Amino acid sequence: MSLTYLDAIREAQARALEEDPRVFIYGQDVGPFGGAFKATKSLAERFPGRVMDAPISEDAMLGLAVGAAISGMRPIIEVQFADFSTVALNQIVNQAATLYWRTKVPCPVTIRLPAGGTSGSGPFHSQCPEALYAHYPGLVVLTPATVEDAYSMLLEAVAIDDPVIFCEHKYLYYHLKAERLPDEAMPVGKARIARAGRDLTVVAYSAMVHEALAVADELASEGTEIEVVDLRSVKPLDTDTIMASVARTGRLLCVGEAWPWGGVTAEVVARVASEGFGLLDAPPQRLNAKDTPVPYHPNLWAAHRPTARRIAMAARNLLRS
Amino acid sequence: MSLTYLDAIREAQARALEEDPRVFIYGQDVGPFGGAFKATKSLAERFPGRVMDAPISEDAMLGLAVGAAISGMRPIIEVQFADFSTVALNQIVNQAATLYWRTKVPCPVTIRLPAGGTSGSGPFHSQCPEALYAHYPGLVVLTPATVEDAYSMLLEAVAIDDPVIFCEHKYLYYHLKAERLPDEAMPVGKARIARAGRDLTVVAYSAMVHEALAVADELASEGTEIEVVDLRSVKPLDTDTIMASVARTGRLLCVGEAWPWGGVTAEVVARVASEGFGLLDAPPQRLNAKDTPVPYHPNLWAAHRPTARRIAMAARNLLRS
Amino acid sequence: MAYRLVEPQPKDEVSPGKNACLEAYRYILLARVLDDKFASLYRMGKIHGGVFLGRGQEALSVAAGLALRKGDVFAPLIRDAAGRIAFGEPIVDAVRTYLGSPLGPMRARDGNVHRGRPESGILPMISHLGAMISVVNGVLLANRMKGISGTVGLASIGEGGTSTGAFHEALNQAGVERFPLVVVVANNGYAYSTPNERQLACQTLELKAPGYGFRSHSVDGTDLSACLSVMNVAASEARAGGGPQLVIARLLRLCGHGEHDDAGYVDPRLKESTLGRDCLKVAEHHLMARGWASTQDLAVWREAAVEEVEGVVAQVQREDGPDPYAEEWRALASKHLVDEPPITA
Amino acid sequence: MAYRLVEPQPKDEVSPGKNACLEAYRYILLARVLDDKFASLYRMGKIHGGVFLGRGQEALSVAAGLALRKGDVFAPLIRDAAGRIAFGEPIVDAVRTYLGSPLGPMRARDGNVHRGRPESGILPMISHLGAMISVVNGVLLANRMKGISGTVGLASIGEGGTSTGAFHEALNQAGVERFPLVVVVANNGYAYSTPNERQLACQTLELKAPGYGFRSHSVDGTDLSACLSVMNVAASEARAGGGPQLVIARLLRLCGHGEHDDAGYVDPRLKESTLGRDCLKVAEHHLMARGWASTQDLAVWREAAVEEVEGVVAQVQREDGPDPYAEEWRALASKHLVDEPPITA
Ligand SMILES: Cc1ncc(C[n+]2csc(CCOP(=O)(O)OP(=O)(O)O)c2C)c(N)n1
Ligand SMILES: Cc1ncc(C[n+]2csc(CCOP(=O)(O)OP(=O)(O)O)c2C)c(N)n1
Ligand SMILES: [Mg+2]
Ligand SMILES: [Mg+2]
Repeated sequence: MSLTYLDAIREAQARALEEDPRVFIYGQDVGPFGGAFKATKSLAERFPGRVMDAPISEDAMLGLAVGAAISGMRPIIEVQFADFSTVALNQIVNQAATLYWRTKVPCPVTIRLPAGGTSGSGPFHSQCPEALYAHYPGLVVLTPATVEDAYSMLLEAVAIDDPVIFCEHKYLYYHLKAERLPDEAMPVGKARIARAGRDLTVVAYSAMVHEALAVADELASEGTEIEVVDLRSVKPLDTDTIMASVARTGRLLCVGEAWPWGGVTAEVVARVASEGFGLLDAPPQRLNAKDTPVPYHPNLWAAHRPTARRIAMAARNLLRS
Repeated sequence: MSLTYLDAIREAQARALEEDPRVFIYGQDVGPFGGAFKATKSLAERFPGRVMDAPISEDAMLGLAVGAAISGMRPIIEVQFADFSTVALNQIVNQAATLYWRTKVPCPVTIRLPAGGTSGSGPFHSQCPEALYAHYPGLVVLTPATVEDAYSMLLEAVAIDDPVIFCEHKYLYYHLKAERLPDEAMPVGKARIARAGRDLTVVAYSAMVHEALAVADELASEGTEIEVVDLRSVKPLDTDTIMASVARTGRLLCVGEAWPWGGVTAEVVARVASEGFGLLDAPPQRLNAKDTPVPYHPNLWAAHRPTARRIAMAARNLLRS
Repeated sequence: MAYRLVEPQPKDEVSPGKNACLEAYRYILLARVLDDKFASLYRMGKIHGGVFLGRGQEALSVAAGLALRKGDVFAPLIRDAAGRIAFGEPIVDAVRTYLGSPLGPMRARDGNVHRGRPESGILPMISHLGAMISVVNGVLLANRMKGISGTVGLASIGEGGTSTGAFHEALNQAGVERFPLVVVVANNGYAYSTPNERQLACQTLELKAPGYGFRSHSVDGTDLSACLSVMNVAASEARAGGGPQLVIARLLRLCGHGEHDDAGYVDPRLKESTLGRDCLKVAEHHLMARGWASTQDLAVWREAAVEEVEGVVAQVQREDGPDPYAEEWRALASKHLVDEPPITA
Repeated sequence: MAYRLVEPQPKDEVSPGKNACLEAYRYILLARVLDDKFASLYRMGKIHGGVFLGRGQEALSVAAGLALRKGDVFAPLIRDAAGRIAFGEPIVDAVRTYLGSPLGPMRARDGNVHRGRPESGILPMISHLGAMISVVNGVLLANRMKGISGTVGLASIGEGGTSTGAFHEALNQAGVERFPLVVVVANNGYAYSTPNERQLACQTLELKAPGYGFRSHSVDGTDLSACLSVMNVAASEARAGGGPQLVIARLLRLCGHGEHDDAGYVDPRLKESTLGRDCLKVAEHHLMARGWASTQDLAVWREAAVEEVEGVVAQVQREDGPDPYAEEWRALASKHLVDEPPITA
């Protein structure tokens, strides 16, 4: 058996539905059709009445999820593309994210956002929303990079008593495979050393972890050891693991697929600079997408986002400094 | 004559309407009533047909602005409170902010967002939206801290060929006064040295500039010279001015009223760490609001946001390190 | 061009009897006295932030609250002091929220009308208009999935709030799911200062109902007795499986948008019309005309209401304000997932 | 319970004559041939991303495009190849956008149906459904403020898109302003896979019109002649100051949501009903029945369309792709305000 990242997401949902009667799924085309990406394929049939098609009403989808969560349910909302969550932002950041703080009533809503760029998808089907949500108090923001994490973190997301933004990367849907699903997993909130190394820490998350790993491979052949930290969750951010890695390597490059102003790379670099200044042997660096919408054409797309080639360039520069 | 920050905003709009027939104002209650804060008082009367009440439809308000801008107009949109712009986010970041990049057609829309905390306003009338918008490509994000800037930057915003997010701080509306409006002004995109000093750079914007200035006063009496940089615009960010200041002082504290994850303080600290690492004599520091919604009660509110007292504490710590 | 809506005759509305009217009247009275007290505290500078009253809209609000039962869910809006009381919200909740007592349901974190107790079926409003309706839908869905039947959800909104995308999406969602939802629109002619003609293009708000598969009801919001019957019919229909219901009331708010506002923009002709009647006075007149209450009764009841309100206010004023140092400053229920950012305020 | 809408008889629709029908037919044909070509390029792996066709919806779309004049503004949606051509969009714009040519209107930055030329009155859609309608309103407001009269705006949308908050806000806004806006809803029974009963609760979409102060029109979207007359009436009414118009068409899409989708969810009974007719075939039948075209004419015209499309595709395929190094990577018109972040990709 070989499972993709997408299969893992489906299996996690199946298991959540199976094990917890409070779980249901709501989103456009998630019912009999199984979702635009088939992440809910056959679930409507297996779990009658618990996997429901929604109208094209993202605001109401999320509002309904909050109401159901208030009543003790554990909704999973699929937004067809992360980019469309902009029209649900208000319910997410002002309704769901503030509920516990205002009322002590927990708001366990899992919001699945198929995110990230794939070639040919263009400005409105490629966005990386993690920074948007992480900035607001009251949300947990997850960015799984592996098949195993897609599975275990989604299961954990459903169990968490707070609203969770689950950024699943569309590029990884079919590109990643694993032999089987994990029985055990690192808890949400802990970053993972995806590869150990002593010369340079590359902090990445989601699809960029794989670009970083490719660079580590490449530079290993040149005798340089790169340590790759996979953040897994961008909020909370596991500063300890990052700092411990920088303590070992003295050098930090943080890579994100999102836009350059603010966001994960700014937060990581700022924290390391503030709290781990003395650990740094060279200026910490960031690599982000360019500050334009995500372009449609593969040539432009490949130049817009960080790639292994550019990460390698940045890494070599940093190693020289 | 003595003019408040709010007066400056009204006068800037009056002048823009006066001088440019393409300018109009659209927003809830901005017409005969003059707006929830009276920022458009008497303008509907002075400029018939050009200052129009909108229905409670922020998405459509912003969509309309884009259409009008496409047709060569220069709309000013007043969103009643910045917090309500969450329901207009999509039109702002996906429609307005991408238009020029997609089509070469400029999109000169000025979006006025009464922002920031005032005591007793609570979670939904106090938010600081600058990071939300600065993260997206295609927007200019302004955060005037003075009466003069409120005036000149709003006038410039209307003249800019791109969508401008104009974050006007509600706390400053009545608290700030100036003798007269400026004839000349620093251009948008340039930060201002609000007070010169050689021991520590405090970077701030909007209402926090005044807290920082108070601290500079206080610490001056102890013999410490704080340089206060008023960012004025958070996107573009005037890295040069910040860096030049840090080069003088060797120490950086960045203060923001917004939430701690990401945002202006992360961006400023990350840039200085990356590009000005060698200038720093101590770890750069940040001070933000707490990571919860903005509380209602004055006691809680005052503890939630950075205040002069806490900035002074952070500054003293940093001066010792 | 004119549209006319042809729909089957509604079920006969039953005129509410003496007890129902008296109960409703006393809630209205209490809400009015409470609101007046908030207004006076506001003028004395004793309230942080704004004060938003329901004056003139209490008959409608109380009828909404009374149409609900335990187990139902209610999403009140800014002018619903009366409905809240009728549904069981103790007035101390309102007072503590306005005065910022940490003992209140919002623990001084949120204020004024932004209060509720989800566990008791009162959803605490966020300010964004329209946003609460789909939340009510979610509670109704949960009930359905849990096999709980016979409950209804009720959401209040002003005519201005009907212009929001959130309103539209939520009504359509309720229509598709045939939720037992009652949406009560108080058309008081203005959204803050904005008159109907800058807000709406429908000839009457009832015309919105068919677009969502809702049944519509109209009522004179100044007439308590009418409000009680219509709200009752609407809630009963929803409860009985008749699908979602839209109640449109005409009335005026007899105060500013908030207490900072003198409402100088309100057309004097509206104030002089029957819409400008004070529902409290209309109700009193009705009670007396029927012989259900005497002038003396009214005076005694008002006295009791004043005493109750003054007592609660006095008590809450003795309560300590919140202690920022005792605050946890944590927005997540999951303690172990709290992000630990560098220094904050 | 049933609602019935009683509205004054519409103006007599004038049946379109020979020339109008022939012109419209040839645009439909061109759009169909173009769409077929995109489908085939997609299958050959020559297109980046998805392909979204208008098959079965061309009669409605072409009628929309033809109802417009120079100076009007059009916000087409995903199934509007025919309307775009009729309104004057050269097919090379479509081909360049699909193939990612930097010479196209979107310069390879955006693709497939996300194209337009605002300066020529074709607004380039963003994907978020409903979001273009208020943009059309803005153009109409600008026209009004500039004293330009007699222009109309037209926005397309699917029945699924009517569930968005953006749709609601924009229609209400147009109603309040009485903009000369025509909103055309293609009710093809499905939004992606979601059938009407999970999308809508109104008995018919026409019932939404009165809630916004719109005049409504109904049309069989498979009948070109009917589409031409109805769209003409709607646009003329708007143009003449009759306020905003809502056109509801019933039809089916005779393809998947995109070319990746086999549309296995479509109810076979719908396909077999008259809604399942191919509007192209219906139009051909009509032309021949009237003696306005012969089988041979049809063959010649198809040949011409194929030649045109093949020629343009061949030409665009010779064009170079975009050069990322020549890109400015700048989202602002104001060069001097571009933020300069540290290293990016
Ligand atoms: C989305 C949104 N936009 C703006 C506001 C600001 N606002 C608060 S109340 C109000 C007027 C509401 O009018 P209406 O719905 O008619 O209720 P009423 O005050 O008349 O009872 C406005 C514009 C808001 N709360 N939410
Ligand atoms: C706000 C938003 N949510 C979701 C989508 C994804 N989406 C694209 S097309 C579509 C279905 C549209 O259905 P309909 O409006 O009926 O048009 P049709 O495809 O049938 O022509 C969906 C859900 C979107 N584009 N925008
Ligand atoms: Mg109102
Ligand atoms: Mg459809």
